[in-house]
Amino acid sequence: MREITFAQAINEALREEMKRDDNVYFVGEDIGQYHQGRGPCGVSTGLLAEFGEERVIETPISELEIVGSSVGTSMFGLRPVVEIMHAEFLPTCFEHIVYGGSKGGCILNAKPFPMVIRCPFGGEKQGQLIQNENVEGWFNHTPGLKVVAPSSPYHAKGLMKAAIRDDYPVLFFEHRSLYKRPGEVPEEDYVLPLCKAEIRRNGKDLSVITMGNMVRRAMEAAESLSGQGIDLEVVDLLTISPLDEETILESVEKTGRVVILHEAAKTGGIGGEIAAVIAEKGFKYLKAPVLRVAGPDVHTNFPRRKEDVIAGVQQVMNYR
Amino acid sequence: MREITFAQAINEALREEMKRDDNVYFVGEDIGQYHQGRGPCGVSTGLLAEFGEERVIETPISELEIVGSSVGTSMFGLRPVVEIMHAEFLPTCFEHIVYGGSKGGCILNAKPFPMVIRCPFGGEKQGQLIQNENVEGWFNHTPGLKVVAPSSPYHAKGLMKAAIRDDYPVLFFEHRSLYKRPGEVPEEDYVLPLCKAEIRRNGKDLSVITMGNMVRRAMEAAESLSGQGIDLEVVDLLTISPLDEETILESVEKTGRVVILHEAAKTGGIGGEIAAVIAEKGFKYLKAPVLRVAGPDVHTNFPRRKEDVIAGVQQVMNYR
Amino acid sequence: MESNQEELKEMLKLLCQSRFFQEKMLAVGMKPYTEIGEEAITIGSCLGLRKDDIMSAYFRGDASWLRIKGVVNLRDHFAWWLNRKGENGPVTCIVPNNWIDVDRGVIFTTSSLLGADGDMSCGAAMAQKIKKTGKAVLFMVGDCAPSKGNFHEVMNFASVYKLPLVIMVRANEWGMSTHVSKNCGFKDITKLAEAFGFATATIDGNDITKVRAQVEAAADHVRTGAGPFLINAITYRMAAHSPNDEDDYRSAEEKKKWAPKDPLKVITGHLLAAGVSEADIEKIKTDCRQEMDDAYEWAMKQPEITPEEILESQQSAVKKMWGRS
Amino acid sequence: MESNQEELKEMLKLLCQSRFFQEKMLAVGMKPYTEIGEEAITIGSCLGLRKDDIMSAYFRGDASWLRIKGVVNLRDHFAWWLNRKGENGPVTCIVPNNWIDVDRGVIFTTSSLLGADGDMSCGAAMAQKIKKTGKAVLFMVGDCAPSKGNFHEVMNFASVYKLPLVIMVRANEWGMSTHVSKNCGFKDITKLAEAFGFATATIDGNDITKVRAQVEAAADHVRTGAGPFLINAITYRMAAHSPNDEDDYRSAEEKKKWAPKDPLKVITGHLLAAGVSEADIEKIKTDCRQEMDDAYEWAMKQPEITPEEILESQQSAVKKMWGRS
Ligand SMILES: Cc1ncc(C[n+]2csc(CCOP(=O)(O)OP(=O)(O)O)c2C)c(N)n1
Ligand SMILES: Cc1ncc(C[n+]2csc(CCOP(=O)(O)OP(=O)(O)O)c2C)c(N)n1
Ligand SMILES: [Mg+2]
Ligand SMILES: [Mg+2]
Repeated sequence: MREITFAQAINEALREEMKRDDNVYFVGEDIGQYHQGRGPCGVSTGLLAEFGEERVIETPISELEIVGSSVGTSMFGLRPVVEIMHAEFLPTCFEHIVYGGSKGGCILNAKPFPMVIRCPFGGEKQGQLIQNENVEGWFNHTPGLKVVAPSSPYHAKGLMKAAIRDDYPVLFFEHRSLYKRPGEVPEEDYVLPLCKAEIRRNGKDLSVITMGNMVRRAMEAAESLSGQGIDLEVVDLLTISPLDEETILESVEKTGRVVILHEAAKTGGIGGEIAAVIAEKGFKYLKAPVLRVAGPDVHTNFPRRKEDVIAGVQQVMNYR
Repeated sequence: MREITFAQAINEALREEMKRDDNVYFVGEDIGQYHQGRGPCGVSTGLLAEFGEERVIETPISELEIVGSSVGTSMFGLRPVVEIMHAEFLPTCFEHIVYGGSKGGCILNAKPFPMVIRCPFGGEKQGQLIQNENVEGWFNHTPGLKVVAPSSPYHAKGLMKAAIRDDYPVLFFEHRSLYKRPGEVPEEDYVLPLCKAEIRRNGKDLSVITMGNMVRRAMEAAESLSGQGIDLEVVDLLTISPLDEETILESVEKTGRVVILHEAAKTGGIGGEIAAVIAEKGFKYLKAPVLRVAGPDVHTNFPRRKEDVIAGVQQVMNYR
Repeated sequence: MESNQEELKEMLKLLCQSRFFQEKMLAVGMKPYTEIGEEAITIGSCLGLRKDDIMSAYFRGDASWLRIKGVVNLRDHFAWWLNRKGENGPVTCIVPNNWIDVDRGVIFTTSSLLGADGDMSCGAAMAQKIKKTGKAVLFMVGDCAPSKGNFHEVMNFASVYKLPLVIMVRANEWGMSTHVSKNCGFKDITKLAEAFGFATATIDGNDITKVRAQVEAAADHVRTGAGPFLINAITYRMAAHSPNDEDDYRSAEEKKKWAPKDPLKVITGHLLAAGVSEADIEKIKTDCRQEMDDAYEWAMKQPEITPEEILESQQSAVKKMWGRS
Repeated sequence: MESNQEELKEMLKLLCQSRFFQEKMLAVGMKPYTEIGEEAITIGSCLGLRKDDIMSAYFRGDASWLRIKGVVNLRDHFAWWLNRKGENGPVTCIVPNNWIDVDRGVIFTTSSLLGADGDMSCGAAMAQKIKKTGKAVLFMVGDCAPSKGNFHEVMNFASVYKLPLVIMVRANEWGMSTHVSKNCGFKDITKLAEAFGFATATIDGNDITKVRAQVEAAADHVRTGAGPFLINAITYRMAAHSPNDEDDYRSAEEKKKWAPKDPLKVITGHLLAAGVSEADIEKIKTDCRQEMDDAYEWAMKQPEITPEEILESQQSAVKKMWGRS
């Protein structure tokens, strides 16, 4: 199968959905001309040329209004796809994410409020001092809001298309380290289901439940550990809120051991919700404590490395 | 001992700390004259008259600037106590809560950024449609930020005084149903420690870990259940982030059974973090699944009632 | 002249329907944020717009204009406010004002946050521009809420994209217990809007005929793509912020000064000048009061909406949003 | 005349120290947000303030003015930018610009969000007012960032409380790839500020003598409690937004037009007019370049700050904040 990058996959999803439905439009800061038309995230290529200023709307520096006005347009049947240049800027439009369509759909008898808010998050470097934070943990406490974080070009495209076609708000996190990475993506039209996790590797000894760029780390750790006779199962959440409890619990039933792995700071991160679901509904399967392998509680990113994952797995495997 | 209300307790804490330290000032919307000087939350009585407009600063409708400017004044050694009229408005000043002094202290070698942000949250009525939400779940993912939710006048006063004397940001949630409730409060100056939970009732069968107004429900349930031979321990978190893991784990060690109880929606609520800590560090003590008894995942408040707590406890007690 | 009489009578009727609705609510002990003394702005705005233009609700008032827009009938309207079941209508909207009915041109924010309504309205105007509907959007806002940053970003978007947006400022001097002069550093909001290239007008907000005429003109202006328009409608908050507000932070004189400018008195003046008899005027009022009493009585007989129903409605919505249905 | 010569020479030196610092960074492959062509605004602002006034940093530039403020010496300054250990100074600030040193009157935001810096500055000005220090605060902002709502709320607070705040707008025409005309609905930011009751001035931002004089006057104005002041300093972003920016969205002509207005050329004109010899000017420049090379070389020999050290510093801070030490 052909390979394209994660950024290209998102670009294709945008283009195809904009072609498919005139109500879809793309809006954000510097998404037209910056970086020779690739835009700040590298996903804009060709969109302005193809769809014009009416559907590729470059905005003032105004995150609050970009998202707030999109709630307004969505009421009228439009389907905004919003780019927020960095996930770190989400606090400045927080009210429209947690209220807006998320609350609107809930209190108005499931009235549609379609909207995708996509933004780069996370990073690869240890201790990089700006714009590499993981902020998804702020957003799993909003009933009705879906939060997605794809881990490959294939998932990025299929989930982005699903998000655009969905009638309710989707917050779409794109890990910065993935944009330039290639992967196989079919030529044909396809969508992937929202709110579904995927088993990326079958294993019987321990479930690593993870997301985004950390999926790669989990796979690498699995590879290394298989040599030591430890057989990891890797659960890629894809939609990080709400959780696909079924897939998570099936995996826990099978393995009885869990490591939750995310890049974000541990305290208050999405790992808490996952652990809570397991401690309540998967308790009977558990052979060992549920371990979170996550970032330290600071304001700078220190992504877990393969060795951290391996150490965590070994700790759980050695539990008596 | 004399009894005063929760609102009076906070009022006393403000007055005493403003007297004690000229750097403390009180700032917010309509905190001077509204409700005959009691202010929107009923905690302002007499402050404007005693301290004048320079230290009781009524502001424009401008939550972003109220909090943002307070980060600025705190750099210069002032100690702002900010009133946000309703916790539901916190999204509009989110950036200054999660960055501001919380990030500032972290990245600038623990430079002091004293600030208390206090606001009413929650409610008593089932299905009340506005301004009764529980939003504390947004704020336990910010390293360096302390989040406090007192459950009685005694705790409100002691913790508020501690928060004002603390050198770093404290988000202080005051449950709406508590304001008018009386309780014993010493006349003498006292402070209570931040970041410490309190055992409000000793018991041996099951730990109810809870906060704010739900402490009352837990105590009522304990009362009822004691007749049925079930002996509940009630852990009042007081500081809901970071967690006092020591007290929580000691209690779990003793009882081996846990119900986490909060008013906020279950998904993404602070119960997740609590469950995760227990599933990791208290696993060996657990005799049953960790159950969260919490609000439904909707945008309206449906506070758990005594019966809900009892049902949850029984479910855990009956686990085989 | 005849038609003028009819029009004025209709306006009186609509104003009475709003005023008496609010008075009824207060009389029976409900706690609405009233707009007593400011109804001319709301009703006049509604009348000045074309039927298919879009109007954003306002938290204050009884939302009588929703009836003009055909969103709800009088009986159901009382039922909503009473948290009872009407013949149709919402179970879980925050307050009736929060209802959104795009087909009938009615929008609002989904939260209780000042500022958010402007952002929605701005988006509504963007939608009209993108879809080339030729419709205007009217965003109604107080004179204190514009201190929020949202208002700035709304003005900026409206200006940069030349949106078909009319901003109607209800200049009633107060925001809760805070006088506008302590809330807003800008002394004249039209100057602020003009800095953004808005066309502006300052009008007597208590004269419904002036409000209607100005809204009509402003809507036609923005419709052409000439850019946004801000109307500064001078009025006064005659009642307390809410029935819970003791309202002792302003002088009796101040309030007294405004009594003669009550929009009902102003329209009555117009009617008399147009030759309508006092008896006719009185009859309109009496009928209207009767209508309110009847509708209220009907509504009070309807079953209450239970918390369980609210929960059920919201849970099934979230289920759908979360792909669990 | 003598003193004028000395002053002008000092200004040239400071401008060169900033320019050459940036050029050195670029030459060695670092990726700063430069302010090439805009240094007169930064340095002029710093000189116009009294020594104990307060200045907010700006994300753009090398923060040479921190050296004027005595926050850092040249060697350490390079070290900071290189993420190496200087003799003193921060381990974990986001960029050197984010350093906060209240005693030396240096503040900034703690995040990377445009807008937040204004709110901090507003608070700094409130602190001066509350503590009656008589100090002025200067908030430096781009010409596009004012589209954020924060700016509106800052202006409003400054106006309502008559804060000792000077806002310095760096009107360089661009924000990333967006021209200010597409970013800001207000065509003249001074009109906007005037609506809030600000005193204002529009000046040539490339002439350091004018910047300094205007800042001095503005700071004295706000110090008296007469209300805030906004200076609109006209300049041009001569370089790309950042070294990663291909900068192909604006014409070569546009850039060429501004080359003769380079602040270094403007000050050179002043120096020549004041009778300073070309040789003297050249010497200042040569010395300055040498100084940069030496300091850079020193800095490059310092040990790198490791991720572990950053982590350790932040973790111990959070421990303290969370009462765990
Ligand atoms: C973000 C936010 N802050 C504060 C409030 C509380 N509040 C409700 S109405 C009001 C006063 C509004 O004043 P104005 O805009 O003049 O409208 P008016 O009450 O005069 O109609 C305030 C402060 C709110 N609803 N939202
Ligand atoms: C809230 C926020 N939105 C967007 C950005 C990304 N950003 C950084 S600089 C910049 C352009 C700023 O333009 P201007 O204010 O004119 O300053 P200049 O670059 O011209 O100095 C943008 C959009 C940001 N840092 N913060
Ligand atoms: Mg008002
Ligand atoms: Mg600029």
